[in-house]
Amino acid sequence: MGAERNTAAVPTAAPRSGARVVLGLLWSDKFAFVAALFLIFVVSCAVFGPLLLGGTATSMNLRLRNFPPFTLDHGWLFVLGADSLGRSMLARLMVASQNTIAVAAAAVAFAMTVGGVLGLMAGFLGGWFGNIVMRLADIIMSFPSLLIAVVVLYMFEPRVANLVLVLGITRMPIYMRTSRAEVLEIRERPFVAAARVMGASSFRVVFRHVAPTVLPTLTTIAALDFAFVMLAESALSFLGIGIQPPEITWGLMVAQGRNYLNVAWWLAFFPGLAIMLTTLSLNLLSSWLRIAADPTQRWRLEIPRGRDG
Amino acid sequence: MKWRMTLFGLSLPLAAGALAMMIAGGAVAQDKTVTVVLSEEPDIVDPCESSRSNIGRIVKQNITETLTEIDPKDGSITPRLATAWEQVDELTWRFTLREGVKFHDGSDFNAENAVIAINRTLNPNQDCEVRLKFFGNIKLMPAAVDTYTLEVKTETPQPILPTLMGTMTITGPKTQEAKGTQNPVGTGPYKFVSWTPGQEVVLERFDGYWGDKPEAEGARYIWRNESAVRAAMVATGEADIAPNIALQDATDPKMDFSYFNSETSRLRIDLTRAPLDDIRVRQALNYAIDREAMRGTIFSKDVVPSTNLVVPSISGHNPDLKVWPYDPAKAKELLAAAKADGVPVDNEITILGRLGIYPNATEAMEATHAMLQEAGFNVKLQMVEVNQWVDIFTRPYAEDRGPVLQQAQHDNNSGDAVFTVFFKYGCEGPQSTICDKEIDRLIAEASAATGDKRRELWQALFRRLHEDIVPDVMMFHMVGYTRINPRLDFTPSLSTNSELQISQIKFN
Amino acid sequence: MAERAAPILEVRDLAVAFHTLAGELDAVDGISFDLHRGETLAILGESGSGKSVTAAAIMGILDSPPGFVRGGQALLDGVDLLALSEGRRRDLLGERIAIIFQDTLAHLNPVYSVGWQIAECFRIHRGVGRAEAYERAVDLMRQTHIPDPERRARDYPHQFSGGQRQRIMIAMALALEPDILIADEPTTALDVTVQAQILDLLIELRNARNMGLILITHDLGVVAEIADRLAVMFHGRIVESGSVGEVFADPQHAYTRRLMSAIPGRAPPPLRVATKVVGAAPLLEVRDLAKHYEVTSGLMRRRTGDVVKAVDGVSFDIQRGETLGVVGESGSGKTTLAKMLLLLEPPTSGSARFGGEDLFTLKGPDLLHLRRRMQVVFQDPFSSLNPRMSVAEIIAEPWSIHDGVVPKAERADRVVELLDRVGLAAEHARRYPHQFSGGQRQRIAIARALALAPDLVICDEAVSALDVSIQAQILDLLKSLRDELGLAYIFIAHDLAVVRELADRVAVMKTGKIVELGTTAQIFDRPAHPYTQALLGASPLPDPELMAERRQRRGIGIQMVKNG
Amino acid sequence: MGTYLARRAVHSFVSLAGLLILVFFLARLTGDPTNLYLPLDATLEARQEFAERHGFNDPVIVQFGRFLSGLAEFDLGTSIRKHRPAADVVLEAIPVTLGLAAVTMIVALLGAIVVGSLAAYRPGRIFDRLASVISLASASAPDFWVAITAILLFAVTLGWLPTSGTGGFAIEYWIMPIGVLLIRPFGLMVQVVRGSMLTALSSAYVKTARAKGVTERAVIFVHALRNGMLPVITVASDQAAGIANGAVIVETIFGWPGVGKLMIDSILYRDFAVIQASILITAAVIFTINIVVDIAYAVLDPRIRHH
Repeated sequence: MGAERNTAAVPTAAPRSGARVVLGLLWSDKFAFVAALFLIFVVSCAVFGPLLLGGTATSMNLRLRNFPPFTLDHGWLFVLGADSLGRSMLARLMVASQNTIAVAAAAVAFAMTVGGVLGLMAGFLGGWFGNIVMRLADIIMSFPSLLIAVVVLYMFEPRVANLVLVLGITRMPIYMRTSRAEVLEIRERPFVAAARVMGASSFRVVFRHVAPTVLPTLTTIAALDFAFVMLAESALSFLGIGIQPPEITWGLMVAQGRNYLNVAWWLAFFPGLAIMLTTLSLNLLSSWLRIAADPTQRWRLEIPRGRDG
Repeated sequence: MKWRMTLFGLSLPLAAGALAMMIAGGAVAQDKTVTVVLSEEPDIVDPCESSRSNIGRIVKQNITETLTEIDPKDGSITPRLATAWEQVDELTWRFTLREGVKFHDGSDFNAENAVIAINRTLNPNQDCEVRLKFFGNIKLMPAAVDTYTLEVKTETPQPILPTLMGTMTITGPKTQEAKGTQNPVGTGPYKFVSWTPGQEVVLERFDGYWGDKPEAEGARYIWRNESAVRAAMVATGEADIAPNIALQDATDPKMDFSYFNSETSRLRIDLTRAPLDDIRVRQALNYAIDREAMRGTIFSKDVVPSTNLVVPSISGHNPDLKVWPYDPAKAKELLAAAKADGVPVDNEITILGRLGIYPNATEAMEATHAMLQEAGFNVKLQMVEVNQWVDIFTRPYAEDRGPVLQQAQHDNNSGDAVFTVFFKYGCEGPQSTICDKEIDRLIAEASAATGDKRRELWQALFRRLHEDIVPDVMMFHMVGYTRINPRLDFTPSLSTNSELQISQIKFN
Repeated sequence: MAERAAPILEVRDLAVAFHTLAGELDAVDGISFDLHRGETLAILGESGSGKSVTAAAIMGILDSPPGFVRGGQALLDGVDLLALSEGRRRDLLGERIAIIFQDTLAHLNPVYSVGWQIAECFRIHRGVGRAEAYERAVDLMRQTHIPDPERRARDYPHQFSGGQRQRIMIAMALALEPDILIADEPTTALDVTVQAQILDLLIELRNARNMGLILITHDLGVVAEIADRLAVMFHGRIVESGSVGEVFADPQHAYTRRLMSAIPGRAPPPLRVATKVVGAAPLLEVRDLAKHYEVTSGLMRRRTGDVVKAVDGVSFDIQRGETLGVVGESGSGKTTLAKMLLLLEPPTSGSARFGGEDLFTLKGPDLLHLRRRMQVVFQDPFSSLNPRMSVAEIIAEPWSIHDGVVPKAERADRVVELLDRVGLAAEHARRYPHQFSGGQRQRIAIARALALAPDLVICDEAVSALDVSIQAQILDLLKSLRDELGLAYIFIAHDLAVVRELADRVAVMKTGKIVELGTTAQIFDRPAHPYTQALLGASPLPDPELMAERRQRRGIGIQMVKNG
Repeated sequence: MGTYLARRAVHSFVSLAGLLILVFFLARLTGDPTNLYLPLDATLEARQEFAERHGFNDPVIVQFGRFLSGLAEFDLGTSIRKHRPAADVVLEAIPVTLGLAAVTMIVALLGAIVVGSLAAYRPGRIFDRLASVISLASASAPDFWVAITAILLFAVTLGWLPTSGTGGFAIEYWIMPIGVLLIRPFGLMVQVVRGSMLTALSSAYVKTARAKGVTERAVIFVHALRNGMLPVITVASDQAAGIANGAVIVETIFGWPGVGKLMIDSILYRDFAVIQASILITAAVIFTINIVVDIAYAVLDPRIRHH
C-alpha cells in the first residue's frame, strides 16, 4: 500500500471540523460571504417579520402618503419612506419577504422536483415516454404562461398555492430538458453499469445513482430561476392574477409602485432592489457552492490573497 | 456595462425630479395637426361602437355626427344634424334635418340616408354597442317623411328620444352593412384617412363640412398603455393631448387639467346576504369610511363625495341629500345594535375590487378595507380581473355567494337618470340587488314623464335610495386628468370622457 | 562527451508547485537535465511524479493558477524560457520547441479541420498566406504518412483513428522544424501495433531533422525501444539518470529497482493448473455468440442492410476457478462480448449457459439470483464508483439489492472484512471515492464485486489505467483471491504482458472473432495465427538490447549515442 | 443530418398539434367572453344572441370541430374584438416582434461574448467579479421599472431620444426598447458565455494552441470561442424564443404593436381566435428557430455534422 501514497493528486488533509471548513471556505470568497449574510437576514425577515411587524405593515396613515425615505422624522420604521397609503416601506418589505420567499421557493422546488423527475424518467426510459415528456416540454415552453395563469386562477381562487402551481408549471421545461440530457450522459457511466450488473432495478439506478448526480446542475439553474419566478409573480400581480392585496410580496410592491415612478421612486425601487439583491446573493452563493463542493475546484478558494487569480 | 450602472444609480433622483424640471414643448411640430395619445388602440373604428371612450374620441362628432348633441354641463339637448324636433304623439317623434350637408364620400345627407344609418346601428344581428347600451329594450321604426324630415316611431312611449339620438352617430349610406367597417364615412368636420393597425389613425379636415371651418388641419391618434409615457409624450411635444392620465402623472398645473368625467364610484352592497340585509349594518359601512382622508391622496383633490349615483349635471340628480360623515363611533354603535338584535355581523364580508377600474383602484380598496376593519367589520379584500368581476356583478347571481361589497363605477353622460336607475336599482335590473316596490313605481312613473315632473320623480327616487335603503357605500363623483400641450387652446370638459371634438381645438 | 556540442536545452533546478486544499504542494522539486541535438531523453515516472508538469513548465503552458513555477531555469541555447516575456516566448513556441500529447482527441481542436490547425503554425509564425499555409500542411501530412492527405486535410479530428491523430499532432508540432520536441506519453492510449509505427515515425523524424527529443512516459518498454538516455522521476525529483542500457542493466535507486521488478510478464509464465474437476460441466459455456449492429438511416430508421459485426460467432468454455484472458486491439469486440455476458446488451444470436442455465432467457427472480454469481470490474476506477456514495455504501449496495444475503446488522462488519481482504483499512469505509488513488479505487471496485461471493468476475481492462507498480499489486490481489475463493475470471486486456501474468488460457480476438485460443504458454511461445504473431512482435518489451534488434529488423536506422 | 432535421420537424409538428389542442380547450376554461364585449346594461336576450352568433353556446367539442375544419382551409377564424381575420391581426404583429427579437439577440450575443469571454479569461479577477455581479443584477431587474426610468431620463429630462413609438429604421426609436429588452438575455448570456468559455479555455486543445505560439486573443476568440458557443446558442435560442413569445412589457410601454401585447390582450379579452392564431404562429416561429439552432450546431461543430 505504501507505494500508492501520494500517487494521486488528492491530498488527504487532516480532517478539520466540518462547520469550520465551510466557514473558512466561505470567508475566502468575500462576495459569497456577504451574500450568505444577506440571505440569512432575508430568511430571518421571512420567518419573524410577519410576527413582529405584521400590524405595522398594514397600518395605514394617509397623511404620510408617499413619504420620502432617508429621514428619521417619523421614526426608524419610515427610514425607507412610506407607500401610497402611508404604510412603512421598511415594515412592508420585511413582512413581504415571507410570501415572496415562500412563493418563489415553493414554485422553484415544484418545478425542479416534478420537472427533474419527469426528465430523469424520460432520459432513463427513453422511448415513447421520453418522447412524450419532451413534447410536453416543447408545449409548455411555447405556451403563454399568462394563459395558464388565467386558466388556473379563473377556475380556482387566486390563492398562494395556485400561484405556486402556475409559476411552477411554467418553469418546468428547463428542468425536464436539463435532467434528461444529463441522464443520457450519466447512464452511460460505468458506475451505472456496475449497479445494473449487481441487479439494481431501474428505479434504484435512477434515484440512487443518477438523481444525486444531476442534482447540482439543477440546483444551479434553480438559483437563477428564483429571480424569474419573483419577477413573473410581479407581472402576474400587475395583470391582476397574482397575489392580491392585502397580501404582500415584493413583486406586488414593485407592480404597485410602478404607477408612482415619477413622484415616489422608492415605492418600486426598494422592493426591486430586494429582489435583485436576493437573486444576486443566491447566485453568488450557488457559484461558490459549486466550487466548494467540487474537490477539483476547491483550491480556488484556498489560494492566499494577492496571488494571481 | 457602465452606463447601466449609471442609469441604476443616478437616474432615480433624476427621474424623481424629471417632471418638475420639464419645460413644455421641446420640439413641437408647428403644423396644425393635433396628435392625440390614447390609452389603448381602438379595436375597431366603426361608428356604432362610438360609445366606447377610445373609439368615441376618434369617431364621435369628428367623423360622424349625431342628430342631436347633449350638452354635458346640464344635460340639455342642442341641434347638430337635426335642426329641430317635436313629439307628434306618444309613440312618434319628428326630426327636421339640416340641409346642405354632405357625407365625406359625396353622398347627400337626407332623411332617407338617415334611416339607413339608424337601421344599420340598430341591426339586431350586430353587436353594436350603441344599440346594446342605449336601445336595448327599445325598437325604433324610422321613416323618411320628405327629404329633410325624419319620423321615428317607437313601440313604447320614449319621452327622451332626442336625448337618446345624441348617442347615435349617422354613418354614410354606402357603409358596409355588417359591423366592422375599416373606412368610416360621416358628415363630420374631419374625414377618415387611414388606420395603420398598431401605429396610428389619421384624420384630415373635410373641406365640404357644413359648419365653421375648424382650425386644426388634421388629427393623428396614437396610443400608449402607460400613463407616465403618455404624460411624457405631451411634455416632450411628441403629442398634443393625452386625454386620460393618472393622478400621479398630473404634476404640472400648466398642462394638466382635471375635469369631471361623469363617473361615480361606489361599493355596491349585496342586500340579499346577512349581515348586509340589515340597514344598520349598511349605514355603519357608510359611517366607517373617511372620504376626506382619501380625497387629495388616493383620489384627486377635485373629486366630490357623492350621494347620487348620477353626477349633478344629469337631470334627476338630487342636490339635497347629505354626504355620509366619517363617524367611526357611530358605525360601531350601529353594529353593536345590530348584533344585539341577532344580526350575524361577524360574518366575513368580501370586498370585491376590480383591477384598474379607475386609477388607484387597488389602493382605494386597501384603504377601505383598513377603515372597515378599524370600525369592527370582519372584511377580506379580493381583487379580480374584469371577466370575473362582471360575472359576479351581473345577473344571474350565484346561489352560494356570500356577503359582498363590490367596487363599481357608473358612467352616465347621457343627460338623464333613466340610463342609470332601472339597471342598478330596479327589481329586474340586471345589476340590481334590491327589490323595492316604491323604487319600481318611481322608475315606471318617471320613465313616462317629461320635464320637471320627470326630474322630481327621479329626485324622490334618489332620496328613497339614499335615506331609506342605503344600497351603496357611496364614494365620489370622479375626475379625470388630461394633459394638454400649451400650444393648444382647449379645455377638457365632462364630455372628454367619451368624445374629443378636434374642431373645438384652437391654437395659441 | 567532451567533443560534443553544448546541449540545446539545459534545465536547471526547475521547481513547480500547486495550490491545493492542503496548501502549496511541490510537484517538481528542483530537477536538472540536459538535452542534445539528435538525442532522445526519456523521462520515466508514474502518474503524479511530476514528469508532465515539467514539460508544461518548460513550454509555459502550465495550468496557472493553480500551478506556478517556483524557481529554476530552462535554457534554450542559453536563453531562459521561464524568464522571457510572454510575447518573446510565444515566438519561440512551435518555432524552436514543440510538444505533442497523449490524448490527441482532446488536444486537437474539435471544430477546425486538421489542415487548418496545421496551417495555423505557418500563418502565425511565418505570416504565410492562407492557401500556401494549407498547401504546406497537406505536405506535412504526407510526410507523416497520412494516406490521401489532400482530401483528409479537410477532415476533422474525430474522423481520424487514434494513430492517425497522433501523426497529425506530430505534423503540427514539426511544422516549423523545431529543435526540440517534447512527446508527452505519445503512444499510451494506442494499440501496440500502432504504437510501434508512431515510435518509428518519431525516430525517423528525429534523425532526419537532428532534433532533440524528450520522451515522457511511464512505459519501460517504450523507453527501451527508442530512448538514448533515461531520467527516472519520483515524487518530483529525478532519482536516477544515465544511458538506457546502464539503468536497465543496473538500476541504482530503490524506486527504479521496484519499477523494474514490477513489470508484468517478466516473471516466467505461471505454471498453474486450474483446479479443474474432470468431467464437471463448465461454469460458462458460450456458443456462437454474436452481436450485429444494423446501420439505419432515414426518418423511419429504415435498415440499410449494412451490418457491423461487433462480435461475430464466439464460442468458449470456462471452468470453475479458471482464468480466461481475452486480448485484442481496440474494436476487436472484446468489450462488447463482456457487455453481452453481463446482460448489459442483448446478443443478436448465440447462447450462453451459466451454471447450466440459459443466461439470455432468464427473467425476474431467477435472473436476480444469477446476477449474484457474476460480477464485473471495469477499466476506469474513477468513473466506475459513484462519487456521491461512501465506500461503505458502495460495497454494501449489492446487499440492499439482494435481500437476505447479508442481514443489515452484519453489513458494517462485512464491509470491514471485505476492505481488509482487498488490502484497505477499516477507516476507509467512511470516505468517498475521490479521496483515493486509482489503485485504491480499483480495490474498492473489487471489494464490491466480491460482496455477493460470485463464481465469475469479468475484468474489463481492469488494470489498464493503472501505473505499472500498482498494476502489479492489483494483479497479485486478483491472483490471491482466485486461489483463496476459487473465482473464475474473464480477463479482458489489450496488454499482452498483463494477460500472460494471470491467464490460464488466452483467446485472441480480431474483428469480432476469436482467431486463436489456447493455453497461455501456447499463445506466447508458439503463436500459430499471424495476427497473434504480429501482436507479440509489436509489443515493446523493457529490454533495450532486444528492442534494438527488433528495430534493426524493421529497418529503422538508429544512431545510438552512448553516454559516458 | 437531413434525417435528423426531418425528425425534428415531425417532433415540432406533434408539439404544435398538442399545443393547439391544449390551447383551444384551456382557453375556453377562462370564462365566457360575452361579459367583456357587451355593455353591462345589455339585456339577457342580447347576451344570448351574442353567444349564439359566435357559437359559444355549442358544446366545446363542436367548436373544436369547427376550428379544425377552418384550419384545413387555412382559416384561423375571426377576431371578436377586431372584426378581422385573426391571421391578419397576428401577421401584422409578428414582424414587429421578430425585428425586436432579432436585433436584441444580436446585440446581446455580441456583448455577452466579449464580456463573458474576458471574464472567463481571468476568472476571479476584478473584471470577472464586476461582470458577474452586474450581469446577474441586471438579469433580475424589473424591466418595466427600467423602461419607464429610461424614458423619464433619456426622453424627458435629457431629450436625447423620443419617448416611444416605432420609427421604421430610424435608430433613435430602437435604442431604448432594445436596451431594455436585452438586459435580461444579456445578463444571462454573460453567465453562460463565461461558464462555457471557462471550460473551453481550460481544455486540452487550448493548451495545444498555446504551445503552438498562438496569441492569447486568438486563443480566446478563435480556438476557445467556437467550442464555447454551443451552450450559448442554446440559451440564446431560448431567450429569442422568449422574446418572440412576447416582449410584452417593452411592446406595451414603448407602443410597439407586437405579438406579445396582442397575445396578452387577446387572453384578457377572451378573443379565442386570436389567442389560437398567435400561439400557433409564434410556436411555428419558435420551432423554426429551434431547427435553425440545430443547423447552427452542425455548422459550428463538425462532430454533430457527421453524426
